[in-house]
Amino acid sequence: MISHHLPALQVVVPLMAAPLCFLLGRYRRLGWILSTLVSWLCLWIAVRLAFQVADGGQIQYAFGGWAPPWGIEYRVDQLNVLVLLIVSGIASVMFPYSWSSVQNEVDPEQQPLFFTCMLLCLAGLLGITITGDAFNLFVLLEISSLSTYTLISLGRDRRALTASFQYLIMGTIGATFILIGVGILYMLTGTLNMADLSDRIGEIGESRALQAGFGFLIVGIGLKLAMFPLHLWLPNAYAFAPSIVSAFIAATATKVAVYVMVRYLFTIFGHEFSFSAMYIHWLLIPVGLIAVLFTSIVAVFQRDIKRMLAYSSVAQIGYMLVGIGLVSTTGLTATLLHLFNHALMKGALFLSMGAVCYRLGNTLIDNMDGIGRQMPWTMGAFVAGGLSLIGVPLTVGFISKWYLILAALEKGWWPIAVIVVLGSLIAVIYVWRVVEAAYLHQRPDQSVTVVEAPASLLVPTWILVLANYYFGIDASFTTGFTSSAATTLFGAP
Amino acid sequence: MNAFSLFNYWIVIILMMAGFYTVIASGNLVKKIVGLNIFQTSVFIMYISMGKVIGGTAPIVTVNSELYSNPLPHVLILTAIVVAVATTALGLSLVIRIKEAYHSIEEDDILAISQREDEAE
Amino acid sequence: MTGGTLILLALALPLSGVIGVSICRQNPNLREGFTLVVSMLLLLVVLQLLSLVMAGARPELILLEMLPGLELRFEIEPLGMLFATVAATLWPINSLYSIGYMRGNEESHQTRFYIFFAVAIAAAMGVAFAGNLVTLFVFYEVLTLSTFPLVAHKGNQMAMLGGRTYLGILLFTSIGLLLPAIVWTWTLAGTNNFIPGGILTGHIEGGAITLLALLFLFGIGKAALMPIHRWLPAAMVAPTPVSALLHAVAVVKAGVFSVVKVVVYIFGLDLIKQAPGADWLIWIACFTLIAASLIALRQDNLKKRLAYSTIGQLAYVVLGAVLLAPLSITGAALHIIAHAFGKITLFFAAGSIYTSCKKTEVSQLDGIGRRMPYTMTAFSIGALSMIGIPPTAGFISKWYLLMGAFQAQQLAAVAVIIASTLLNASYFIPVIYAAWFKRESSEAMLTYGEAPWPVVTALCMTAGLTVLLFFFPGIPFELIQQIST
Amino acid sequence: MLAITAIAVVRFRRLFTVVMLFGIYSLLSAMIFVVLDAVDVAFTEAAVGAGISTVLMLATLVTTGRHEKPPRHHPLLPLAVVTVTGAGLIWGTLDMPGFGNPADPVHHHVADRYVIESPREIGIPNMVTSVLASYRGYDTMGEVIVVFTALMGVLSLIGIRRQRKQSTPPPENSATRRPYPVLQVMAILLIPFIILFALYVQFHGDYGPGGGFQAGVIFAAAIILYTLNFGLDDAMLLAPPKVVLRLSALGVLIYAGTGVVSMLNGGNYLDYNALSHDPLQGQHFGILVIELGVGITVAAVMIAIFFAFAGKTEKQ
Repeated sequence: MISHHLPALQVVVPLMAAPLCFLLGRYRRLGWILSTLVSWLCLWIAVRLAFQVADGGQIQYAFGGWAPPWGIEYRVDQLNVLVLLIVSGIASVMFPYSWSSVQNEVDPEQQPLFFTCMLLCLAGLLGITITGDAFNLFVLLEISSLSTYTLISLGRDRRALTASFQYLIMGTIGATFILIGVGILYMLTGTLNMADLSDRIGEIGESRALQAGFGFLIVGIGLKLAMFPLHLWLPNAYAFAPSIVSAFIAATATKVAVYVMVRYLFTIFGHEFSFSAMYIHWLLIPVGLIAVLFTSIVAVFQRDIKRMLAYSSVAQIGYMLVGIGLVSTTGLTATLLHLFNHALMKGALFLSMGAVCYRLGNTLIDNMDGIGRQMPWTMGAFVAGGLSLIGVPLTVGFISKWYLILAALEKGWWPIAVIVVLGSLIAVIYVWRVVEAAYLHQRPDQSVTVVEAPASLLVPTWILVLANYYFGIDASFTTGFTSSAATTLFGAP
Repeated sequence: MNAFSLFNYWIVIILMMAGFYTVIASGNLVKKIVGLNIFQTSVFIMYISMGKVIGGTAPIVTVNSELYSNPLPHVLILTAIVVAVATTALGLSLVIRIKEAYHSIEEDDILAISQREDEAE
Repeated sequence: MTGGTLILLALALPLSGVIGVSICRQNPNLREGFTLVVSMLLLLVVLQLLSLVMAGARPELILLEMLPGLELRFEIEPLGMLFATVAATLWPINSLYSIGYMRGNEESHQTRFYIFFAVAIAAAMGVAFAGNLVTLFVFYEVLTLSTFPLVAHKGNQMAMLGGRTYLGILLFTSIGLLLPAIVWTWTLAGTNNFIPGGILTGHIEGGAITLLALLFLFGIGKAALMPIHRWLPAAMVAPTPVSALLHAVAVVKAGVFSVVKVVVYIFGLDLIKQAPGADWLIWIACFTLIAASLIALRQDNLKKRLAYSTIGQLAYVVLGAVLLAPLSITGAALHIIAHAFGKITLFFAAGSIYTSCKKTEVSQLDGIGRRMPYTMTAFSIGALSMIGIPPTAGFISKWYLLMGAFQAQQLAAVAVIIASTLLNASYFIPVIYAAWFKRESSEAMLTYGEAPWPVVTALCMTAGLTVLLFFFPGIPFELIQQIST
Repeated sequence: MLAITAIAVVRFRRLFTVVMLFGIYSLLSAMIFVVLDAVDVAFTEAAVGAGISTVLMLATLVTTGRHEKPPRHHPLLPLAVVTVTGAGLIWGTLDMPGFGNPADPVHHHVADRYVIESPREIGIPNMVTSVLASYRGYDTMGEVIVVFTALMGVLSLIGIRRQRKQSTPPPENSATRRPYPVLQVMAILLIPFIILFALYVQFHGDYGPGGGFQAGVIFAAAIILYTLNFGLDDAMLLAPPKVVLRLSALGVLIYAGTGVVSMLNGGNYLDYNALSHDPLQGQHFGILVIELGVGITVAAVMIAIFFAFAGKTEKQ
């Protein structure tokens, strides 16, 4: 009986845990334990769903027993079960990590709220991923966004407040754009269910209103996923949020937004409309490439490593956009792979920075001289994650770069391959700066001695690092999943 | 007929753009929020307009009516209004905190202070 | 034991060395004993494999599949076997030498040194046995990364700058040029396995061949073709055993080995011949050859001179490969070995001098031959081999290179080989002359003698090997015959 | 009319005026909603846009100052962005289906079933309520969560000021504490009616316009009115923040719990048919319960948010 309800439980469990966690109030540790357990439960559900999908294809779940398109339905297929796995997997690693980190960075009074918001954010992200209803997506998007704004504002630096406010304004504009887009679609088709929308849009054919709706949706989602040049909110938000929050949203939130983009382009509008009629790839590819080059270079000049990683994230999103823009199964596979892989590497990198922040109080590169000796495990994790970011073989980064270059060459668009490679090389530079500071500079004499971060931080970090290598060495699972998802997206009308 | 039928949407668009303009052009944080609200409210009007059926009545079943307006947009907008007020509340509380931290709610001032802090790092 | 198990063993043994060394970090004797034992075991394993390959077997092993069709795959062919044998032979000797050198100079972080050394050897084995381009690339990168801590071992400003150049150039070329070349090959041929006769025939033509060849040639930065040779002199900041490892055992050899392998097993000789501007590849090698020798002439620092000499000698190998004649390929392969033994002897000697009297410049070596007779004898043998004078291994390889150049009817290449031989002579002979026949300058009244015994033993062994190879070139020869047929 | 107000908002620099104008704007749009047959929406917009939002904005203004500085940079770029967006939209409208035409696709397909079948399937006349609470009940749950999330945010940002000890004398100049006897009496007279009205709206939502959300807001309005007249401390005695906060979480749990119960009874999540043997009765019951959850959460959250803002205001 449970297995039938899994799609609903995937979201409802964290959603219900949130108020419970809030009610626990003063018993902060209990709240943390609750949220950790919930995140594990979510992972378990996601894994179960993945097996179900692998066995029997799509799963549908109608809320309230009302058949779609009248009711809201959840629809799990190969594409979004992958994203579910990412989000819940990352969460199940990050939640255990959060306790120590949060003790250090967030006021005790606000900690119950913190965990509640983390749960809400998790629920929202899972919901966005799993839902099969365009408007429901908007509602869940707002849940995750509002909780994210809150989480970011909990950063200790006062600039966290302005970062959060900026994100709030940009994010709400984005959400409103999406709302307008969904409205136009609804006006034209009379339905909100994604599958149903897709059928009916096919029937309408081209119309200006549809094109306007398309435009609004793309811009709206673009704001959410920090598509260059709509990324301005992101670096500060990631830099000033509490470490665990940076790690969590960097690894999940933008991924979910990319997923939504893919969902709209391929499932709802259909690739024929998106690419043959709207030529969206002529937007995505240049934007992606500029993002790769420009933000990578900006990243090189950052002094705060968290902000550096944030810029790097924008660049990585550029890769994903390029992958979509290549309009081929291989390109889409590369995007989806990178979706998964980037979550792993950025998660590991941000977590290791969280551990640095735990000991040093900040993540400025100037303060990190020589800490490689004092925090060998932490910095080892950073180096390992950095290698993955660069795309050294045996890491996940290599796999996604490989596919992306392959897709570009398949099309014969070798300049894209060149820029992708160039991006990797710039990544070498910015990762190298940290390595050099941490290992090759001497620790200044007057500075405080730091010791290795506690195991509660290190273990989750290393789990992610090892995942980077596991999925880099044996990529058959991820590639199998993503390529068949990509084929389905292209194959199904 | 056609020109009139679209007139409603056009007004909505003008409102939307007024709100949108306020959001991005205004330097005052409170005013940005006000703009955001106007922007969203105008989107609500758009939704409700599309739900209207000429000659229909409010979607509550009564004996003497056959034609009802479309209830679905109403539901969506009810939800959206709530979302909007939630966002507003959060945004305003951020404004209050920013005021406490920076003693200003003008974007330019805050930017200047932040920049100085960035450089001081 | 089957070939596959042996391959696995050859990879795992050095890595077990890593574990052993880190466990025994408290006890230096145990630690270094462990390294020696492991290196001897590896030599045994490799010799076992050698006998298999000589008998015509081609052991292979598929470790795992990263992506569909993209696997970590090992397959031993004669060329790789040759490279592996050289590396495995030199590791024990080098370990012995390191013990003397590291202790003699009281270097810090010795455990780290042995650990990364073992990793580098494992990576070299991986490169040698790689059955496809991706595997080659993986181990190539591991080699780069694992040698970085060795290069920057001293940790001072100089070492860091050198290390940065080293890592920067090697990573940039491999990711920026080699990787795209590999992916390109993959898209063209649908495979990236090394297959005799090449895999690209029929998939590519015209200028694209030249472009791809150039990508490979420069992408394999470890081959140190000009203008991407800068890392090699920069890496001279490393302790001498590391330089020996870089130059003779693993790194540069991995580079030229990869070049030969790509030419033979990816392109196939016939394909490159069709490429427009194939001659240009030869010119690049020739230019590097002459230019490096000229620069070497002007270096006073002994190790720097050796470094530029290496760049020149590597260009011989590349030249042999791109001459595209069966004889020249034989020459190239032979030169990999000959240069390995000769150059390691030279570096050992340089390190020996540094250990006993801290001299690093050529101009300080007047009359040193009488103080350190063994060292300088070995040095002289190594230098003769570099020049190509019998009875040393260098003679044989240069002989085949020359014949290959004739076979390919590249008279210009013939001229270049001869000219560079003269240049080699002109930068080595003065050193030998000074060491044996000049008088010691009077102000240096320090008394010093030979270096510690492990150092001397090691360099005598390599010098001996250099000479032996001249008289008994049978085994490498047979192996190489298998390539050309 | 709306357009004029909106543009005025853009032009004015006095933030107080801007906010008041925004209130008017909200009321006007509520009127438009009524004209367009969306009574439920109008109700909400009036309560929220003109009521809660405006009050919150005013409260913010008290703490932050009332004047906007003249902008220093030229508004060309934003103007361009806005023009392009607007033009895009207008271009898009050109072949939109016209306004109010019953034959448009928007009114068919999905909507048909709501209009035609809902009285039979759900058994309540207010279609908006049946769609809201049953067909798209999950959206509404999401909306409750959004409100709850906002509360989390506000709490973490500004928090609710602790209740003042009774012994400390109230500051004399506090604006909110200045007694206005007439107003106070009026308020005392009004508040019971407001609460009564809220309860009516809450439970009458099935038949007329209204429902949990509107009721919650109105209920909150009663408390807010009380606060404005009698001060925050007294109001906190009336509605202790602790209780209010717990209630807000409770409401969410009631809603989500209903879904779980229906799941346990063998239906899908939020399938009210499973709540009782008779599907219609089940629907009735389900809607009643979840509306209660909505009402409790919304009221509690609104009160709590108001307390938080008011607490800040008093400190100044």
